[in-house]
Amino acid sequence: MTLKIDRQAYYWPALFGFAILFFANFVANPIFVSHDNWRPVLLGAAPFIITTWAQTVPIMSGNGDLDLSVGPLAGLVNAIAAVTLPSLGLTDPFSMITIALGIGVASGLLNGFLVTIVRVQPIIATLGTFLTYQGLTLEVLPTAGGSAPPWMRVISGESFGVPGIVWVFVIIAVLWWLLGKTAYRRNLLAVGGDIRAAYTAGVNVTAVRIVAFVIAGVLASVTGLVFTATLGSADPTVGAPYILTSIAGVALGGVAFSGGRGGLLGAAAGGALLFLIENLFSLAQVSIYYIQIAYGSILLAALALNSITDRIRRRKAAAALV
Amino acid sequence: MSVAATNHLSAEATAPAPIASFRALRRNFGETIALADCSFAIEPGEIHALVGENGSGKSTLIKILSGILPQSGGELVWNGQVANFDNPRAAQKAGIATVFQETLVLDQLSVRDNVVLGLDHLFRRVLSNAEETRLVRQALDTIGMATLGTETPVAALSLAQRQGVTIARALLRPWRLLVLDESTSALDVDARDRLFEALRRFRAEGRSILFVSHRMDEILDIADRSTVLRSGRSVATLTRGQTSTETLLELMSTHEEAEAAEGAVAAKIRRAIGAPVFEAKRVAIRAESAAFDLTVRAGEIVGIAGLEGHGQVAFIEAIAGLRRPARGAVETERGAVTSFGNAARAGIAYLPRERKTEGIFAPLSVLDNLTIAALRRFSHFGLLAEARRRAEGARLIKQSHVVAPGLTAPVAALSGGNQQKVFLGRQLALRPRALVLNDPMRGVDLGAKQDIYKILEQFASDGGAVLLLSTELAELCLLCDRVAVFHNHALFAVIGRESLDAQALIAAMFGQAAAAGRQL
Amino acid sequence: MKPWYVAMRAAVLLATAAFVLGLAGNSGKAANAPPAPAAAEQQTAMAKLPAETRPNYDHYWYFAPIYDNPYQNWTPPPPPWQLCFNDSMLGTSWRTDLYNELKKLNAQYHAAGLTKAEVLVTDSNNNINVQLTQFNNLHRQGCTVIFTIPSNPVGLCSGMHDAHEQGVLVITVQAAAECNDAINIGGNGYVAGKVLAQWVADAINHRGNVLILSGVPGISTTVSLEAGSKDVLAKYPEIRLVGTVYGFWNEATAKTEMVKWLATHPQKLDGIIAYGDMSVAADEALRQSGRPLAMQADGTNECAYIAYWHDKKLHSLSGNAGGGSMGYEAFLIAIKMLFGQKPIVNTIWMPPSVIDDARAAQLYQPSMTVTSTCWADPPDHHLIADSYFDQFFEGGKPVEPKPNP
Amino acid sequence: MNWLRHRLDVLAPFAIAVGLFVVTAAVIPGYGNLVSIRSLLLLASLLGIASAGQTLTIIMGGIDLSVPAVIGLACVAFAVAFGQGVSPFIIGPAVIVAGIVIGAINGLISRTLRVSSLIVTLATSTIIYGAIWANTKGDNRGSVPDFVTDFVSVIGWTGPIPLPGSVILWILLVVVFVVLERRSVLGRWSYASGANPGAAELARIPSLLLWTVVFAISGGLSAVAGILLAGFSSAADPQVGDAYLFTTLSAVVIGGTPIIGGRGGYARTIAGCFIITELTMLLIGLGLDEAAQQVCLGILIVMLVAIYGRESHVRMQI
Repeated sequence: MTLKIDRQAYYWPALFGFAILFFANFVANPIFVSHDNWRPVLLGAAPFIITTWAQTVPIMSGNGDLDLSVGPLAGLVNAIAAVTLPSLGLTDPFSMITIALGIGVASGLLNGFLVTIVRVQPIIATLGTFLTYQGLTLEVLPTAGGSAPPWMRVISGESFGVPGIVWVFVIIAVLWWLLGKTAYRRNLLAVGGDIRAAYTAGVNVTAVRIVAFVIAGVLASVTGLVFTATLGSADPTVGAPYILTSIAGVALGGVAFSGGRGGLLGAAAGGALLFLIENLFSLAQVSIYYIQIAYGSILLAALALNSITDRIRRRKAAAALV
Repeated sequence: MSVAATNHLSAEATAPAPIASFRALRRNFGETIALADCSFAIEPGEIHALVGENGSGKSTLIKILSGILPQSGGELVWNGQVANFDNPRAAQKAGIATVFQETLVLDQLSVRDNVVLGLDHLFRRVLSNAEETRLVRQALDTIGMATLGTETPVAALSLAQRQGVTIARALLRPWRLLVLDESTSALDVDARDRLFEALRRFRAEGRSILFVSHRMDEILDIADRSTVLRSGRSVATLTRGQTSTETLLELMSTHEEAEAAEGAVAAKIRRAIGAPVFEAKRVAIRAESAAFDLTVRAGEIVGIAGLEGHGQVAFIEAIAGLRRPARGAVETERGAVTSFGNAARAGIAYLPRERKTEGIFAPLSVLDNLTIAALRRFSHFGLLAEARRRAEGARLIKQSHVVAPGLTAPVAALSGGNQQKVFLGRQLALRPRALVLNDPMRGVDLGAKQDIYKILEQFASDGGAVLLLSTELAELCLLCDRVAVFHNHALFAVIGRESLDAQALIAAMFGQAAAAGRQL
Repeated sequence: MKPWYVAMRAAVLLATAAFVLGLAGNSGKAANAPPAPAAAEQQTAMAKLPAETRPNYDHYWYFAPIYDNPYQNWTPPPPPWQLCFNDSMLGTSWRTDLYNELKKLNAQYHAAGLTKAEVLVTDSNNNINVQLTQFNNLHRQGCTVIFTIPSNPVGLCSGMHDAHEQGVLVITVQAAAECNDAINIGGNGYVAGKVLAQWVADAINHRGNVLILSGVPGISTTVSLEAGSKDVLAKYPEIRLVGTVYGFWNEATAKTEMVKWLATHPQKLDGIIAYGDMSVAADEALRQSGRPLAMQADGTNECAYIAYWHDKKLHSLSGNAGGGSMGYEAFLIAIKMLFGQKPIVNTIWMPPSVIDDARAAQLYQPSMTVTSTCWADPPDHHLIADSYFDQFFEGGKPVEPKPNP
Repeated sequence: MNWLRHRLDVLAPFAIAVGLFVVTAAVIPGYGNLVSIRSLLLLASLLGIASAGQTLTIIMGGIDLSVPAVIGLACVAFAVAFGQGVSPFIIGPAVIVAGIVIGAINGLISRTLRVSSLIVTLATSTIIYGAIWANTKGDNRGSVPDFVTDFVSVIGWTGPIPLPGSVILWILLVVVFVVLERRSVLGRWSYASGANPGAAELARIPSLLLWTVVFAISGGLSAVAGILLAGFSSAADPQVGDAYLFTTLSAVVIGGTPIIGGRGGYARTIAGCFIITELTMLLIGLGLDEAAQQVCLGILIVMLVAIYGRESHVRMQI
């Protein structure tokens, strides 16, 4: 787990695509890179990226794990942060962040419990929690409203000379990097690669998978806080769209759906790609009806690319087995 | 954990009390009883062999011992106390390291990651990278694989090397009892000898080994005592003096089977050799390796031998159309073999090596598993002529000596050996002119082996051609008219029946031309 | 199976079961009204308004606040002006009509050299977060005026604030902004809800069971409509509000939900208050469930309903501003301000446009069928005489040339 | 007891379906009446027809998230074309063929790229939605022939039978599918490749063909569902299928066909369809609002699957 350039790495296609689309945005409208445009752009991209990150970890743990509840959970946290907590007079950063992350952890534990101990297929288990969270959000917040406490300008505004959201990215990246230093990353890749091998080798596969869902929950709740900061309010419908984008982002990021391969770098690129496509179309005034066509086509292209690189990898392995 | 710790363990392990003992151990899955009544003890500092046919309960016993399955009844006494291991980790903590029959490795991860896997806690790592590398080297060295790069991804490893990794994984644990479940099947002769040396050293240190194998020679070679399981019961534990192939066969098999075995060994019908069924012409397995010819005729059984990773697997896969050789072509009278599909049309049926992952459809019925490859034969416009399909199924069951509760029973309910026969029956259902078999007897119990021998003999004498890759030399000597031995990704020698024996094969496998009585 | 494990699972099942029952118990009480401002505050707000328009602002806070004109110190930039349309969901004919009207009028002023050739447009597919990004992009692309239909009244505020500060005129169409950085033009959902409910209440002689067939739960339009209707129904002790079904302004969903609802609610249904384009589905559901039709008011002016009305000789009430008309009125406000006229408040509301049987007969044209999705707008696209707006404005130059819908 | 444990996954769904009906009938006055039952049958049949393809793809080890998109496409295309005067007997088949082609493409891509069909169908469905919008510009003027509307009318009759056509169609579909699964090459191939994808190719199963055909079936049936829903709502509406993304999935899994494939069957999905429909009816009957309905549905789906749809523990896979 050392930081060396790996030419075979899964994330190169994603980064390449990212570079291209970034340039395309710049061409479509040079304002795109102007300094005062960074903040809104990054704030816009944040939910795409962070929810994709959230989705990545369970998918890396394989065995069909995925978390359909990331979007709705983000929505729920958004509602609670902007409506419930202020009504309880809890608007200081500490309690808000702890409670939000607490909800994320709880949700992760619930999903993990359902998937690993009750052993409901992940797609169904998280479909259940997804519906539940959406319902709860509507109970908490029947209509858009609420407000973000002033301190959230740290995220939505500029802080220390850069858009505050950048710090959110940095903190998550650093934590993930630190996690990579621990045994967890190896355990995660093992469980994702072949759960039977991991189990017989003595890995606590249940714990590994639950933690994966907890990480997803925490990142989703971070997204919820970002929503609150960006919108300065809460909207019960804000989370739902990010279920499918997060899955698409993971695919664009070159993370293997079979598990065992991936990381946050590719996922970030994948999530950002979705935002950039979207942004490009609105900048270029291309009729919005074609955005979705572009989404789908690019997604398919990415899948094709990944599977080709995969096949090359596999052929190398096969040759070795001669 | 480091070597110091293991020494410390072995020091106290010299107490006389048995390290592990089983008292009337029992396990059942629903109605099916996998382990009926198993009682024996493993002393400190002994190599204890566990013999028995597939389905006799060996694997179940090992799963209980290594914390994968809880027992349904009876006691497992470990180091003086009654123990119930909730999971493999608990068993390892107690000092039991197991190498399972299946080579459970992770392709994406490096050799080092694969070997140390499971030592860590959820987050906390117990070893630094440097220590890990050192210990992994050490462990690999004990089985003569010190040359293996610790950072190479396992995806690039040969099957033998992969099994080496699993063994190293077990050796790295601080163990007092090492369990080897059919773990040597993929190892080549050299690696296996190195392993056995190591086992003897461990025994000298006062540590114990529970050793499962279907190879009598291995058991007679290193086992101090042997416990025989038959249909879930421990029928006897023999000391080294008492152990002999005959007694073991006697004990583990019901009498008919034992006789059948001798029968088959005795039987050596001469078959009429007919026209070529397929010919490998100027075939080279790798671009740089030498090209060669090999012709297989109707009515003959041609063996394929070689040390693991010397190209023999690639060769039979080329015959089956699964891969293209670097140069040359495989000719049949119905044209050249270029794909798996047209190999079938040319009458070549292929039996893959891994029954579990490449063969059996567990939830499906015996009938489905037998006929799935030949369904088209029974279909009118996509609909199945069920009566004809069942008739064919019944015929195949007879032809391949399958013992099954019925055609509609799920194949998962069958013993490993019978599943293997169903798998072979599926190939026969294709009515092929040639059978290409990739180690069909691997990890199959004696009874099933005898049946498979009969099937092959029958197939050949009915005018079919058989290309049989096997890692068991005795078997090759027993069955084959000729054995093609591979060395360095090329055909090294073809040994005819007259000069066919284990020594000749081994010599050829190690590339000693003179000794092999080489003839090409 | 270990005892703790069994116990744990049992606990979980019990907990969930209890939870479900709890919800079943207290559901429906999910009252969801923004808090009413203090009486004094209401009066000062109302005081700002022209007297004759005040009824249109009844319970205004459900839908939008009333502030002083945020653009009081705003001086319009010199032409040519860049007009922009920041939409949340361009996927309906109502929105398309609105956009086309804006383009049409823009062309007129482009001919006069006053506006740029194109109207920049964005669509966020109802994703408020994306809409905010697009809004920010727009005002960085040099828009003079941004017409917007925010998918919620608060989400765009940060963007609107920046735009406002940088001298961009923000106008919300048939929607509202909670923050005082935009001019809101449209109608008051609460009043519309009241009118529809009042008609139903009268039509059933203030006695019987009434169902609300609402749109999308949790958006301010629906909330204000429901609030208006409920307040009216509450006045009549003998009227029971037997349920609220959400049809998502979508015939299929509306009919499915109605069929389910009817199957589980055998009691007689006397009146239905629908909030647009769903009453035909409701009728079919009733008919196919072998129920007598109920008195229906539907907040729409879709040609389909007018045709249905005509074919079935209904006695009904409906009303709504079509996209084209709203486009015209919004454009009118914008152009007035670009000519230096200043509104006295941020929220400019028209009286609800009501279609009764007589008006429906007028609007009906043979070309209309129960499936045509056009909007039965006044032929001249004037929901109300332009002069109505003059009482909201002061100063500035008269608009020249006049926009021609 | 043992027998029960073995049969539980088969019996439980049907038992629950019946139980739910009894409970609802007991809790809600007048739920037992004929119209309610016919409503239930109609709504269940619509869900059932939409879930048929989904069941087969899941058995085969795939999953089809493009069901709602194809439904939307079929609904819009059919209603718009008919509205413009095209004969329903031309546009109907055309739409179904389109569905089949889309499905076939899904299968082809998933198989040739060897990527999860979940993500492939996700991609294709976004493309389909985009295509619908690009063509209609959000302005869907359309209408539906009366016989289609009657086909999906709660009080519709089919000849002498007092049931709407879609219910009859559903019953036929069940028969066809059960035969297809048990007695056809395609069916057996599907189960096999779902049970052990690694072995399928080596067992001479033409996977590419299989995936193409099965997804094509799914696409075609989604298109049929789309036409029926056009009749049901008598309007052209691209969003009409949205409700069917997760309901079809839940119906299949609650019915007892595990998402991993190789087991189960359409007969079980029937139970799933009834359970889902009855659940929503019960919740509406209890007067739960939108929010509470979602919460309960979520919890109940998970609970039902937890009761009998559980995956095997790792230790059983070794």
